[in-house]
Amino acid sequence: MSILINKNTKLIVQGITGRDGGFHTGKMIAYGTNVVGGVSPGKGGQTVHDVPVFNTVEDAVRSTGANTSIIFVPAPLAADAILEAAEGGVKLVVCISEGVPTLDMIKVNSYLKKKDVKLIGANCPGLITPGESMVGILPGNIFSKGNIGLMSRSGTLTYLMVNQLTEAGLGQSTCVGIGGDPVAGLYYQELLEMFENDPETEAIVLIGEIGGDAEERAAQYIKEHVTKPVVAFIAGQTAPPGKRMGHAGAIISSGSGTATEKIAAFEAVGVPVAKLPAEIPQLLKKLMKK
Amino acid sequence: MSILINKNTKLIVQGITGRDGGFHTGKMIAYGTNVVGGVSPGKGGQTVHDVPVFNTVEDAVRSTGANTSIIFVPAPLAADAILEAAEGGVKLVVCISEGVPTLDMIKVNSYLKKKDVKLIGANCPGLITPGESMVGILPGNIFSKGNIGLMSRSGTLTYLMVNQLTEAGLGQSTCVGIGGDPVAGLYYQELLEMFENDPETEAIVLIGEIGGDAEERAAQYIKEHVTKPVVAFIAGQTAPPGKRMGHAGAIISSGSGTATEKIAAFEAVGVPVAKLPAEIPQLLKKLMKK
Amino acid sequence: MKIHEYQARQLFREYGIPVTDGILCHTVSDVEKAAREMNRMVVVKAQVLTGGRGKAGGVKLAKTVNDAVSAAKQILGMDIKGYTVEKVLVADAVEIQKEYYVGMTIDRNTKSVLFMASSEGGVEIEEVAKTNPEAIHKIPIDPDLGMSDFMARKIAFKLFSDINLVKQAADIFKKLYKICINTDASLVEINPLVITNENKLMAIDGKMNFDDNALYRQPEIAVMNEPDEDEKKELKAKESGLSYIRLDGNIGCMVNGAGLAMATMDVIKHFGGSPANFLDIGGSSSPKKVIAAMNLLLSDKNVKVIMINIFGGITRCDDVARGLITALDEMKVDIPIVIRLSGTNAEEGLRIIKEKNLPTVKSLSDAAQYAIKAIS
Amino acid sequence: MKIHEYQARQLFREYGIPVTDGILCHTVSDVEKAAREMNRMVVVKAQVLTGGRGKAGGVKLAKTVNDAVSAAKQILGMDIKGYTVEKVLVADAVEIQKEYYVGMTIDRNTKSVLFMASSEGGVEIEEVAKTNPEAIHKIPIDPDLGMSDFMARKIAFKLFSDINLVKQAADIFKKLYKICINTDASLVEINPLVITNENKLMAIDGKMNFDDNALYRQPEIAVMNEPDEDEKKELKAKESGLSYIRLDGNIGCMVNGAGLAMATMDVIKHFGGSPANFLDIGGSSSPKKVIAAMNLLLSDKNVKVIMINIFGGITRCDDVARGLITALDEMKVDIPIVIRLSGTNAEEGLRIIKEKNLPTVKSLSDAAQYAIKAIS
Repeated sequence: MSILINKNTKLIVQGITGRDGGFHTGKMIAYGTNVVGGVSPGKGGQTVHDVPVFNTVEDAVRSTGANTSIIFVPAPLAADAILEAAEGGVKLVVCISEGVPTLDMIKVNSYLKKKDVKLIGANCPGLITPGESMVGILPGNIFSKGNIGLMSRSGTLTYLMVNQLTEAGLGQSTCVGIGGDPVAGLYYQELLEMFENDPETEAIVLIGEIGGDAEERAAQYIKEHVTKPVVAFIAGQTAPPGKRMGHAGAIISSGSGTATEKIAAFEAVGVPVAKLPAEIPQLLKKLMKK
Repeated sequence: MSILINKNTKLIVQGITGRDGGFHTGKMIAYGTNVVGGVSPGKGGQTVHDVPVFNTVEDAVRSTGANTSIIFVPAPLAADAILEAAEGGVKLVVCISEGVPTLDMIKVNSYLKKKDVKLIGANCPGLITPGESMVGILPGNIFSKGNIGLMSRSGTLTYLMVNQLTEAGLGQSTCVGIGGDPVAGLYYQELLEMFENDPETEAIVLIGEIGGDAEERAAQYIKEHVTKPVVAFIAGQTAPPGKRMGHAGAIISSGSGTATEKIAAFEAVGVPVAKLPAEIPQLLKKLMKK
Repeated sequence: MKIHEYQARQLFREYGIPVTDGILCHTVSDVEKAAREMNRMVVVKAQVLTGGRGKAGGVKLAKTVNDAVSAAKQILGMDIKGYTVEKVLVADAVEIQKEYYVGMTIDRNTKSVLFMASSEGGVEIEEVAKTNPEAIHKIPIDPDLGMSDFMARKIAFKLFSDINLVKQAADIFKKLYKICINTDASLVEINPLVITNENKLMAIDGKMNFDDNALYRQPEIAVMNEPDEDEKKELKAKESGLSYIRLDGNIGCMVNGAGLAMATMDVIKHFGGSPANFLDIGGSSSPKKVIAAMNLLLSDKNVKVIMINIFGGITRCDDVARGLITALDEMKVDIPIVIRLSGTNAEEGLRIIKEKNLPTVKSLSDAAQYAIKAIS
Repeated sequence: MKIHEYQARQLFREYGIPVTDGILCHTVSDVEKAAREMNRMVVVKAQVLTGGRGKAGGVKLAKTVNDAVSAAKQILGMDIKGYTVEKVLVADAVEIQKEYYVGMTIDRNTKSVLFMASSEGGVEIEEVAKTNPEAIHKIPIDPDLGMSDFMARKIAFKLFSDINLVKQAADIFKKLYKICINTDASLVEINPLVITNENKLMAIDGKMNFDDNALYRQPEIAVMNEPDEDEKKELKAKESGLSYIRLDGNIGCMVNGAGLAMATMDVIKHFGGSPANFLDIGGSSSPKKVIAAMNLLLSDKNVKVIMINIFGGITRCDDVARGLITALDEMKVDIPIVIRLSGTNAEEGLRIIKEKNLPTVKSLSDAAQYAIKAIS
């Protein structure tokens, strides 16, 4: 097993005729993801990488039975694309687009809740269940099948971590990039619950960063609900207050959201926090031996 | 048992310091309804009929543990009052106010669904579980405890029917005035389901009128899901098309919503329709004997 | 409340929906002037608050000014389903590739605004609904989202495949929804919406109804009301707290409650009589209201007998009876009356009325039969 | 993006929130003129994009014109937390009965706009949050309802009991929410909101931040931006697709990815070094971007060594290496560089770089230690 995506994932690509959408559709197909269709208004009837293109998500879902959508449209159109996906009948939406306004994401999340549709992102690299399905822009080659569940607010930092895990012989069940925006879809708590319930996942890596209090909430959730070993890393210990560190959500506001607070929260509930990214594999191995 | 309200109903009255709110609070208390509080912004701390008044529904619910609210505010303020009730924590809202704009009711229903709160009305006389609780402006004295469930879009016509039932020795489990507006809260289908599941209800009276296709949908629902005897009456067989017959929802539009169609729909599924109001008791007795 | 086509077009234009040009005319000479000014093929269209104008001959194409004048002569003053044509719209007659139907109404079932679109435009949509219901796409609009971009596009793709037309249509749909929400409309229709020879979408005809309950917050809509004689009477009754609708029969009815009023009419009909009106006097026992109601009934020359049907609920029958007596004492009524009371304190009420030698009956059926007999 | 108090007040006024009068001044003589014109007690307030102006002496009460002039002399040119005061607001000093705090921010957890209100106004709300968190009411606003009447009233009742004040407050809350939504604000604060001696509520100070991601649709907000020198550099970097923030250290960093860039800074710190900046060059291997990034680093005189940290994902390390080489070939760099590549095709990338005799290391820790050693 795994979480969110697997061999049964049937994916459509919204924005498939765009530069990024087309490129990553090729990469996802090459990885083995079952990409069943694409959506691009007015381009219905065309094909991209032999994948049929539809005018609307509704058409695509009806024709292909898709259950998941990935979004590669410009940020001003992203919220509408997510809504279309949710209304169109998919159950999981992954939004890669960067720069979506926060109020758009608030509206979107309210609608998704009503429709019982899950969202990853926006501003995220997507997710992967190694060997089964990749829905995102991740470098598939660095992942390996195994029992570590991973969730992260960042992209390349995650790849670095995964690369280390793979090199250390620690394969992954599912790796999820939850994105760097302040208001996003699924977050630590929901994913922790899924990993806890996933028989294939034996240990969990949580990669956080400055801004907000999601890590503190995750720590509390772990204390109350998670029995599997968890290790964490928090980026941004040297970030100055009041500045957005690249990600829209990575900002220390009014003295809260600091790395120090987050690290303390994890340590208080017995979750070891790596001081250097390189320490993650050995911390995991130590915990999993117990 | 009964549906929606019973001895455990703890009622607050929104608009209790108004003329109608005050008057009917007295009537409800006299009937035996457990009226625990009232709401009137700026009048918090006062009392009406010895019932404490609060500034907000939140305050009232926190102080009294109320689970139901009845609304007597002017129509332009009614939607906001319903939203406040739902947000404030009650589980059933009964809106008496007449003349609430339809688009307000659409917004309200969407919010209530999200909050899982039930609404009766607007523009309705409320409901009663004889001998236990009356939440509305109904003349309590004409009702008697028994096993007939009744639902109706009208007020005085309902009283006439109930009077006949009581005189014929047919007491009622619960009687619900669902209101005369085109977009209302709970409707035939939901109530049929509740009466079907209520052990105390043995037969059901459904009083409909022209406008919309709720009666046709109810007929379909009865066919598929209701095992208890149902008898119906439809008002407005002589109503001209295109005219609103008093109730905002009682209008034959573009030739649909006629009494003839509704009667046909019921008869097609074996639900007898009374030609005159006076026939209802004998129809019921005939069916209940079977 | 309903408005005329020319008023709906005005609203469409305000919201940026493309409509053909048109000039409202009240006289034949107005029409001549308008046709001359427009200087091209026009359509002369009766402005009445009812459907089926085309079938009734109320819409005529005019190639020349003379044609327009003779069309105006035929249409002005014409009777369409009981409405006299007092004004016509002289509108640009554009060349049309294809006609569509687009509309919005309130869906009681999904509790939302229902968007309707069909490729079968230009004909009465009720006809399409009967003969080819699948040709009408019906989409409930989520009130929290409104007409989102994707939804407007999705509906547009159901009618068009050319992306240029899809974009025009989606834009129109979003504006139509906006009108609907901003004006508290209960019905909006563009029928037909057409593709012109220049591949532009255009509204050729428009229809709008509004939620009477929301008129208090729509002053700009409320002033558009142009009630006919019967409607003026209904509005006047409303000011006295009465809900009144005139019908063609001869038994005047006075009832408390709308459902009971309808049922009363039905019972009269059941026994072979014919109600002269729907009249709901509401829950009060005020003599003032009864007097207003009696005056309303007596002002209708068709009314030959008055049947009063009251159910005493919270308002007790004895109170109602006293109100009735007070009212009847103050006015001269020279046609028969029959009174029926039931419910709370009915017996006392009946006693009070009997004291005044007014005929009372106990059941609704009896009352109807009494009234019918009184005039036969 | 942040705006000044005087700009926030302007927005408040546009939306009908009562604010005290004020005149923006750039010079002492401006202040003299303004104080004379206002002809009553005023407050001279430094306009800088940081909090704690009061504590720093940037806000002074002036009873006379002379007082105002001497306040202006002290405040203009003052340094507050690294910001030089270039303008002051001369504002009406109203008499105050009591101060409140009202604000809105984005709540990541409930995914909604969070309304905050407190009777502990006039002081820094962060302080209240620490010492008396219960004194701050926090209410998430349902995005589908917005700030409904009942919610505005309910919050107002948490601060006030007098219905007159409740009504004023509810009206202000509704307007504040409207500003927040209409302008894509990420933070709005009125601190303090006061009751004047005339029992009127009034905003005395205002603070607003906006969502940078939404500025594209907020042209009227975007033009209000008044970036300082560092922010100008950040904005310029953004135009080249770089995310850059200047810091105080001496090790210039160039990294692909925001999280990795932060982690790189952290590792440098861990080994005792000090990063000169945050710099995320994104996912591309374009030499142009690398050149822009190098120029950015070299323009900072504090930078003594450059540490490049790239993780090859979809973009392969050999491509990135070629981009780097092309870029470095075109420019003269006279400070040490250390390059660290890993991920897809890392070995080939390292080979290419080594050919050019540039120092490479394999691990992030090694890179940090190398850079620190190079400048010690």
